[in-house]
Amino acid sequence: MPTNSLNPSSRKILVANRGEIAVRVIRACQELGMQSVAVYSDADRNALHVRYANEAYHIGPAPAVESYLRIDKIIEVAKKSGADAVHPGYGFLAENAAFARAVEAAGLVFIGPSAEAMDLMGDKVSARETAIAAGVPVVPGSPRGLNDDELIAFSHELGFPVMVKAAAGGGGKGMRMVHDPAELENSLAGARREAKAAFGDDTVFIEKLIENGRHIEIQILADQHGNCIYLGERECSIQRRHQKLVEEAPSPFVDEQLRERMGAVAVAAARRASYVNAGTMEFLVDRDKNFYFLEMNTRLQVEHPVTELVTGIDIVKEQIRIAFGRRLRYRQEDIRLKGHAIEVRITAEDPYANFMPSVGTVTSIVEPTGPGVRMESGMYEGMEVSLYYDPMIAKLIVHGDTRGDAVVRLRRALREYRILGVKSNIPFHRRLVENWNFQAANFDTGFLAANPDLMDDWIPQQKRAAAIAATVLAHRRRQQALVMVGGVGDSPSQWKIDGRRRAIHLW
Amino acid sequence: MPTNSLNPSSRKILVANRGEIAVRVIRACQELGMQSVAVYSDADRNALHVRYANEAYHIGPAPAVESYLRIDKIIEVAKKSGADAVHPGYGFLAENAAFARAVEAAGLVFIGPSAEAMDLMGDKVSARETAIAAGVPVVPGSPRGLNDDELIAFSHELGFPVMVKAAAGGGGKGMRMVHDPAELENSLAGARREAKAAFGDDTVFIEKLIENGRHIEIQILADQHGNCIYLGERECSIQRRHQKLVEEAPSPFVDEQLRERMGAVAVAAARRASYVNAGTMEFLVDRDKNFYFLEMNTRLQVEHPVTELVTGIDIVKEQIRIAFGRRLRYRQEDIRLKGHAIEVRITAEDPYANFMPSVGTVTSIVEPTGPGVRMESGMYEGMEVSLYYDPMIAKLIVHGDTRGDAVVRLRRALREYRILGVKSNIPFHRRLVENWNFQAANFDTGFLAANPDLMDDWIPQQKRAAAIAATVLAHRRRQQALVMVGGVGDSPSQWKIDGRRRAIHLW
Amino acid sequence: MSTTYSTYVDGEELEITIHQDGSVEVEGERFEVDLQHISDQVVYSMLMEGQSHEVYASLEEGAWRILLDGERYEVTVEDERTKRLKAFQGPDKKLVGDLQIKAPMPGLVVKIPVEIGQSIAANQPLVILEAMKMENELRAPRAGIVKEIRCETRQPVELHQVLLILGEEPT
Amino acid sequence: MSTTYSTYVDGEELEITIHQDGSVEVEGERFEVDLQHISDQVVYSMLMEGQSHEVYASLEEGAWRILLDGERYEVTVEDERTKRLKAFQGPDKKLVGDLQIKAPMPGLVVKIPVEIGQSIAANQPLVILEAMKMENELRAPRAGIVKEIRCETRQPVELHQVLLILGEEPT
Repeated sequence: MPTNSLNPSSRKILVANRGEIAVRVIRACQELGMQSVAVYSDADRNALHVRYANEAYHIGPAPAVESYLRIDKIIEVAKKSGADAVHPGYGFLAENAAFARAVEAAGLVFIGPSAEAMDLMGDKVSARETAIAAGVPVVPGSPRGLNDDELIAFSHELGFPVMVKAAAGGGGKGMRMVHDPAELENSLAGARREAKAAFGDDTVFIEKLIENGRHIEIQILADQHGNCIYLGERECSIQRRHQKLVEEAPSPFVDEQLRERMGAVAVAAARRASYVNAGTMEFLVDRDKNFYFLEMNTRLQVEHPVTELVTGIDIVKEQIRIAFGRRLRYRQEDIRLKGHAIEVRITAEDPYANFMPSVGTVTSIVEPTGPGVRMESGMYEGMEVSLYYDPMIAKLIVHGDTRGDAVVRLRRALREYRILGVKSNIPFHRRLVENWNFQAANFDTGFLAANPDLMDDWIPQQKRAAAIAATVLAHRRRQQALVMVGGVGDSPSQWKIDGRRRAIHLW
Repeated sequence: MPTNSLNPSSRKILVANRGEIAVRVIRACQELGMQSVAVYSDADRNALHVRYANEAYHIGPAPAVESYLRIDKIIEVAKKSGADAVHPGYGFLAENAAFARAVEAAGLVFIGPSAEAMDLMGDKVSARETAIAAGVPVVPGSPRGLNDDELIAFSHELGFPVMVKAAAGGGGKGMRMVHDPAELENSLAGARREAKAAFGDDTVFIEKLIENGRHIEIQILADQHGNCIYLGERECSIQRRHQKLVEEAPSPFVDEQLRERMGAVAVAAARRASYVNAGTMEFLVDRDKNFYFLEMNTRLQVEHPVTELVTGIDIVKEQIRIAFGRRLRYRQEDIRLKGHAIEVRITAEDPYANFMPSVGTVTSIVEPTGPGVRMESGMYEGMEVSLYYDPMIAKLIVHGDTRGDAVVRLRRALREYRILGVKSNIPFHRRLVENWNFQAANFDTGFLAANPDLMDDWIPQQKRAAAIAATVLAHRRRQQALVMVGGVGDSPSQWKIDGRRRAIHLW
Repeated sequence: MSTTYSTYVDGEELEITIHQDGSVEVEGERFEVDLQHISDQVVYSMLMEGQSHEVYASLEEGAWRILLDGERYEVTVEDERTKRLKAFQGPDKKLVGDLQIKAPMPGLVVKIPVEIGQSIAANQPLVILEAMKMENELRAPRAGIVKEIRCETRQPVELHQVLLILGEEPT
Repeated sequence: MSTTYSTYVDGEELEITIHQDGSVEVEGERFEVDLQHISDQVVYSMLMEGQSHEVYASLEEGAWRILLDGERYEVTVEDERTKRLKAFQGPDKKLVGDLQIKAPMPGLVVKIPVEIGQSIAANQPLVILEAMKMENELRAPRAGIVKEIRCETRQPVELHQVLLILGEEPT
């Protein structure tokens, strides 16, 4: 059995990120007895990651290009604070090989794969080539380095519908599904624009669109001693505009045999790339359980907690151990899945208004707790949700003995969850868990597009109760105003004062 | 594999309790798709259990004897609301056979053992007799019905030290450890007084005191179809004045062989008592791993979550299923322990002042979250902590892959936990997890008594940082006051106004 | 003395009377309502004939924002005086005449796929606004004709800034 | 202009100077201190030369209650004027003369195991108070003699109510 030392080590880790994932990594450092160093932009001076870390240093203005993407400043802070290693989280510099090289050049440990493996597997086109060489089936797609005209010609040859995809990055940015050949030119332009803004690289390529596929991915862990294992799969088919919204483990669609086949293929591809640390191979699986490699994420993923809950393995702690040269604590035969876990991403988007981003000050948060509920969040009362960063503000993860147990627990937890001050997508998730097809795990990546009316679908109407509550409150204010101004009637000025005192915005 | 129906059932459950355990049971009802009914005293109109339940009804003034102990009122509400069943939680009426009888007489299901089994196993003296008949070793003790003089004579015969124990109830109330024969009379009087106040029954008895024993208990589940299983053990040796403060599962002292022996004995005793539903057999285990039956708790226990975390079984849901006649979802061979769980009880007591109860308004709560952390709490901002009820206000439970993982996670979680407005024992727990003997699981029930200086033991002194923070704040107030009164100096009246505006009590 | 209000919730009008004893009458049905404040100015526990609801409430620009059991409602409450005043002022504005298309959030205009004078169908995209790294389409709330364009591509815009005026199609 | 304070924390006195530029000097050592408010009146984030501390603070009866990284401190801050005033008023009261034993919480007196005139050792139980279903012993803060008993068995008592006067032992 693995053991843990309680003695604080002298090791210090800089976390080159913000929000929930920075908090997640800092917690792992604390649990390993290591020191943590946070970095922050002007927008994040009061953020949780700054408060939870042992040390914190300012790295620039709010825009990420001037702070969280500034390799030079982050390296400077790492040296100044005496850090031994850097954890990049996800997003920002997590898949930037130049950053990994700069970290190593500064004599520090990069908690992730080598820059070479990142180059190879982080670029979607060369990752496809590596996968093909390792005998992994891939979706037919365009070769490297085509311009728009060539991509259009290639698409006509391949046949529509096709997917336009950014070579760099992830998170659904720079992706476009194209059914109508006439739309292709615009889609290429849009995808390039988004990719440039998000990853600083506007390279895109074309893939055959596999319709009604399920998005299923394999988590792998590899150490520096040649050990590589897979931690089962996650299903992330519930997507909106190619962004994952809900993830679960295990996939209700995957049986033990398919799991073993996909796991073996993922491990083979990772070995071929000499991959070390945590990584994820994403696949599209069709109705007949044929699977196609899509891309590899050479970093920790947003949805890693569902795998942690079903395997009992703390992936972030393993990442840190591996980076410091430790051997994996687990062999493949130690990995046994127990129960079922589901994660929902909480974003500052208004599901009643076509998921428009919402900005504002978070005035109050009530998080669900109790059995089988895990929260990962960077939120705090007083937090400003701005347009500078990703709208994902928290993750709610539930664990149950079966998928059914997990779904009802999720429903219960969503009922308890309140965020005031900004609009969130909690109402969307509440409706999703009531949907029969979701409950029956009868979905694919086209599910949300095929169910645009989900927000209207279900609602236990309490209009009358809401009307009564408002009327009683209005009545009380009126009575109060009557008393305060001596029974003369409701004075507008008094109302204003009263109103100002109560000025807490619900959304 | 067990499955879960998502369809809301028409079943309705009245929860005859308050605080964290009422919230826990209501959550289980929600996850089973059942309706829940809360009851509340004058002190609890705004409590979480009232807000989380589907329905809520007032049952009387704050003192428990006039509300939560009023069998008649609770039955009246159950009938009025159309409830099908009653869950008693722990404490209050949970081990009151008259209540179980009244519930059944009203045609409702009591979620717990039969009144007969409760009579037999709830009384500590007859429980001992049942255990002896089932071949379970017990600690030598006095027979039923002795008066004080006879108990004193019996003690002299048995030899000191002895324990004085209330026949009814639990939770360490009405217990006294007596080393000096001269103290026995006073201890008997004190124990009777406490027992009378807590359980309405001043019957006490004498047991041989087993020193340096460890408190280890076996959780059992039995259905109405003759199936009875044990869910492993919990260790609860960290006690203060016979009250459990920290519980864990599995016990670091118990090996597989001892677990099987104790489990078999617990199941045998439960079968002998025709026991149905959840229950716990408490044992004292000496250094040589001899174990002695102490008593049975014929109800859900405070510390049930640690068993839930290591077995994956939701004990409250199983209780409800069993009460409605369903078969156990698990056989003995399905029970496999995974990882390690530790619970700490959070009480409104001041560890800096000999654990004096603390009263006041909870003004702010920051609960730990993240991997492996479970909160069970009835707290809310604005809650009045009063002297009417038990000082336990929340439970923090952590789960890790090993005991070491769980301990470091507990330490991390305690660092994040803040309760403002009332004093809590969080600082005590923070010191406990730093104690080497606790970390090494080198303890017995005498641990806290033998370590009275634990509160002084450890502290990463930040006096200077605290002094600087206060001085900077005082300086700012002074500057502000100078500006506000036009540079004349700090006016006392202005300070008062400012002070009032900021009046949030930290403790 | 009882007071009667006209309460509007999601387009529905309810006549609600609050009686002297605190009970509430809605369309002839009478309820015991116990609405209690918790700790601060926004959260309440409401027991309505034993049914438990959690209510967050705030009054903004004359309308009550109510979060009841986690669901949002906008409620307007009018007493008789206000109602009479309103009757005098005439009917509510509809989606007629010139319509201002305002930025629902701060962001960057990345594209304006329409021109002045162009005929627009309901739901047609008018402006593409980039915010939070995503492109968001602002669509026409009804059919019309583009009368004015008040923003430019690559221009950062504020919350509620008018981006475009959608006039009525000449009939 | 810089200001110097005498700051007392857990019985220790520190001389702390706040300089014009916001830096803080403690016993000759100078620190960059960045103390930022979060959302309400009590919680702050303090960065002291990069070290991150979470601070909750409130001023009660002239003393700062500081919760720093979850640990409690009571801090008194005096400027020069206050310090001079205090010097004029004479030394603090010590545990001499008559001592009032007050109820630290509301509760019920269940036992008074001492009598008027009785000699008491430091730490000897004086009153047993039942609160929260537990019996709590109030012990003597120093040796002395019981001068007055101001409560009775079975009597409910309020917070801070004087229960007993502990006089000095005649020397």
